[in-house]
Amino acid sequence: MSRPELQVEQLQAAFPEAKAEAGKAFGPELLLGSVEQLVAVCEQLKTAQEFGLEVLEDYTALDTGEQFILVLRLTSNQIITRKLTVKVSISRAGAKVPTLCPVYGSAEWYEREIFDMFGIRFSGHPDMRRILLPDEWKGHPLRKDYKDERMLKRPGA
Amino acid sequence: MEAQSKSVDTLSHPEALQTDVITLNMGPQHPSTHGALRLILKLDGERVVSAQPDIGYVHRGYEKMAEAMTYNQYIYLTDRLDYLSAIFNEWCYCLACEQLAGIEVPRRAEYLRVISGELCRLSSHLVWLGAMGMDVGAFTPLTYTFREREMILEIFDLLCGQRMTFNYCRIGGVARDLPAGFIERVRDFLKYFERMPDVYDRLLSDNAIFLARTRGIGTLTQELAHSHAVTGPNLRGSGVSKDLRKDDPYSVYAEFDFKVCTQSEGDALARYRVRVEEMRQSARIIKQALDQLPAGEITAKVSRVFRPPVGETYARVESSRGIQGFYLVSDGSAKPARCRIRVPSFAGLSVMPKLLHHVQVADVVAIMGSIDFIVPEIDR
Amino acid sequence: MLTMIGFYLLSVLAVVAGLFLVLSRNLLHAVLALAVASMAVAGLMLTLSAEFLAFVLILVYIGAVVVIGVFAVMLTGHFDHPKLPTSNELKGLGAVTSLGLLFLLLGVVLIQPIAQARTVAELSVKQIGTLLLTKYVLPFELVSVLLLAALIGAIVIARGKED
Amino acid sequence: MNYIYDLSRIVQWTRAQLHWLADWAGTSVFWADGLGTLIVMFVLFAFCASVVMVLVYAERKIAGHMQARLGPMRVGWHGVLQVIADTIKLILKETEIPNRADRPLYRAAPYVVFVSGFLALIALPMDKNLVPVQLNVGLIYMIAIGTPGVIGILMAGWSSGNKYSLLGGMRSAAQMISYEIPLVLSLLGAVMLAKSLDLHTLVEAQKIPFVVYQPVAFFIFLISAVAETNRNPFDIPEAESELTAGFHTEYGGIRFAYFFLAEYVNMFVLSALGATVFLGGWQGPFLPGWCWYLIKTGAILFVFIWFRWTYPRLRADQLMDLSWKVLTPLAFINILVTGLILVLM
Repeated sequence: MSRPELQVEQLQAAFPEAKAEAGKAFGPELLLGSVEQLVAVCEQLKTAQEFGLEVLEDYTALDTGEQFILVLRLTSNQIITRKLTVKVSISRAGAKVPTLCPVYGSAEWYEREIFDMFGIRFSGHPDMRRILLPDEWKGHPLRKDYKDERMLKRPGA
Repeated sequence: MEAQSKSVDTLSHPEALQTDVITLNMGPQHPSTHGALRLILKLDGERVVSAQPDIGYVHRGYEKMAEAMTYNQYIYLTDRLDYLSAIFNEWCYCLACEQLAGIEVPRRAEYLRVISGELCRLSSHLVWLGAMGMDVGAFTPLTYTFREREMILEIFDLLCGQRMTFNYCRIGGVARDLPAGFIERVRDFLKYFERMPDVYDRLLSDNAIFLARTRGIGTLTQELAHSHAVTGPNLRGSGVSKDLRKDDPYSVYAEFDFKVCTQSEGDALARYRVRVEEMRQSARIIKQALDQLPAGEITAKVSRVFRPPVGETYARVESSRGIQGFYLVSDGSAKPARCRIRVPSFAGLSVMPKLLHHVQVADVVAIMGSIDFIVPEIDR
Repeated sequence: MLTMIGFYLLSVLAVVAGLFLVLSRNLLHAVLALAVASMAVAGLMLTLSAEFLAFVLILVYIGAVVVIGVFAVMLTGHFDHPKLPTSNELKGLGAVTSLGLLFLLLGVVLIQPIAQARTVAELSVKQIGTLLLTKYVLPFELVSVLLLAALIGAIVIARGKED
Repeated sequence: MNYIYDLSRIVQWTRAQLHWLADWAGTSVFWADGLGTLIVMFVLFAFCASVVMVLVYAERKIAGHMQARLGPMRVGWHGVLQVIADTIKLILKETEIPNRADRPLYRAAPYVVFVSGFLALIALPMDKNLVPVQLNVGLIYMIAIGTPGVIGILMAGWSSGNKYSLLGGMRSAAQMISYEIPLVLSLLGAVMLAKSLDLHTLVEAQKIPFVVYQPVAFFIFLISAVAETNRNPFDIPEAESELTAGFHTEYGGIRFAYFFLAEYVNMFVLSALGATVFLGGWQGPFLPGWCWYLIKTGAILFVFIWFRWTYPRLRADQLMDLSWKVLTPLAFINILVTGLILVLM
């Protein structure tokens, strides 16, 4: 635990299959090659001495139109300045994502919200239901292709 | 009905004496859920077997709405997330926009944000304190804290013409400069408020019943807090000294002298103590900010139609309830491509089933009160 | 005269409540009927100017027995099923016991002249207390021990095995 | 000297008039007694209602001033007519019965609770010669007559068909039973000193109020009485933050008013009992007896109100602990010590 900030080289060395970058938004960025690595990488980031990122501060998704990107914000409560963004791209066509619930408790609700808003299913999740929208809601609103006839067109849009 | 006609040997079949588990829906209309939240409690007598929060009753699609509005239009909406400390929402959102576009905020504007933000923290904690007293059955503290909160709201009324949903921050600064007499008014208030935390302490934390109701109740261990991404006073109540204002200073917080308050126990009482102490610290920060208030512009030069360059950012502020974050993705147009709001209460509530396991019904209310969540913020 | 009217009204009430208690299919209603019956009997005692006994009856039967009964019924659930049987296989035994009790009581009433029962009822609290601690001290203590044993037994059963 | 303030003379006068009326009309004394009973009941009910009105107003005013606000101010001078306005509102309100309610029990419950509290009033000596019914076991009557109230609360809790009500009713009953024990035990010390169960004799025996000899008992009595009336800090049955309103969640209008009435009547009865047994009842210098009776009762009532607006609420198990592990043993010790001293002296 010598250096408070995580270094890109250190990350790259620890996760050769992933791509580490000096991110601008929130600490360094770790771009995973495939979603299957997600759980193992997070496990290592959480438990390994040199990372110690035991907090999943935020977990959300992004619809770029071609694919979904899962965005994880990891921080530490011990070395507080430490932060890391983990990103992984998944296909829009019903990709199965392994759940992070065993690693991070907060993932349970975040994953439910991602499912609710994007329709991304998490395999192994204990309670894969909608969380904010009613259970009988159709569609997943934050997808770019979401349509609802009740949606209002703003003038000029 | 068979049990009626056949005699049951209760000694060899203790389950014959077992009482039924009843399901109790607490909310969505219930005085102590602090908003439209439903808590599905399974009770064995007075003991909670399982507690499952059901949220979404006030979901308004904030993240979706952002995609249909320009950056500037969205500011006033953010007030309605955590309506008790609305400044932090606007502040965080504006911070994210400024980071996206690389805007330098004038120092005077930063100071004004700090002053209004800390006043907001005070008023939010005051509401919490009163509500917490109410949750454990003491009605009187509420009227006292609301009296002080009213003064703060009047100060805000003076500042921006609104009492709760301020719409004060702007991308690049704040909407208005200080009105005449504002500084004196705040100073008067602070002078009056100085001894108030002690008054509350005498009302509540010197009271044996309050202590009995909160000590050792709803203990949030550090592991649980880490795992569920609990932030803010709840985390500090568990002995983790994490406060963005100190540890990752944004705005001008690095220029103030204040303490990060922590308590090691992690129970409801510890969370209470942290918040009361935070009120004292907030008052200190406001006082310093008033003393050091620089002159100058209150807003940076920002074009009328705000079009940040392509990119993304994640801005965080320490709101009264913990870490508030805005994740903005810009595609170069006047509307965000994606706006993700990270709210402290969401994580705070997700830990609830763990905290409420095997407690008494009365403790459910005390624990919920001590966690201090805001439902509109959770539901977004 | 007022007491006579009261006596007969209360007697009718006691009997009606007793019948309701036995015949009701709703256990909770039955238990509450017991409360009404006890109240009526306490009233009867008042008309016989046995104040102390009347109030002790209210205290014990309504304050303790009926309340515990209501608790038990509420906690066990299934107490207002329309098909709930009002009798069980111990019907015969129950009939014999209650008939026996009835004859016993009738016998006592017939043997003892009413006037004498009056004077007994007018015993003051002081006399009752003195009698309990002198002449009837052994039965009194025995009953106490019995109740204590029942209390401990109930706690043992209710606690079950330590978990 | 205090001729005009001696209420018992009014009672005697009324009785004389009734007997004269009976003579004049040629009817028997029986009818005069019956009419007298009715009058007494009517007067008591009026007394009861006015006591409750004053109490409710006092509680709201005291609460207001304790909480940095004014309390009722709009209806009448300083809001004195507020209670009447509220009463009218409650009476005029439509009463609804929930679908799942057990109707006969639901209807009966408020009256059971109220009557039980009301009946306790008739044995309280308000002045030297002013007691509606003179009973030589008055204290036992006072204790016994309150118990049907527990049944009424259980009836209300169960018959509403609401889980909150059921929980509230059960909690309430459990609490009242638990606190009845220290309450009764605390009174025994005074009984031993006065060597009587008659409330009148109890008062007469207090040349010096028993609270001087029995401070511990008075303390136990006060706490138990607060718990017995289900008021803060022991208002667990009603705990609005958990159970919304406990056993009377589903009640409204006039039925709710009866619960409300019962709560305040019970408060008054227990305070009056405390004043009678520990504070010397109607005994006191200068003022007529009933004034002293009301002043002493009012003092205890003020403590009740004071508690309510100061303390948070205890949890159900803490409440039981307090009763069974602290107050009951303490009361037993008190009896033992009192007995020892009486024997030795």
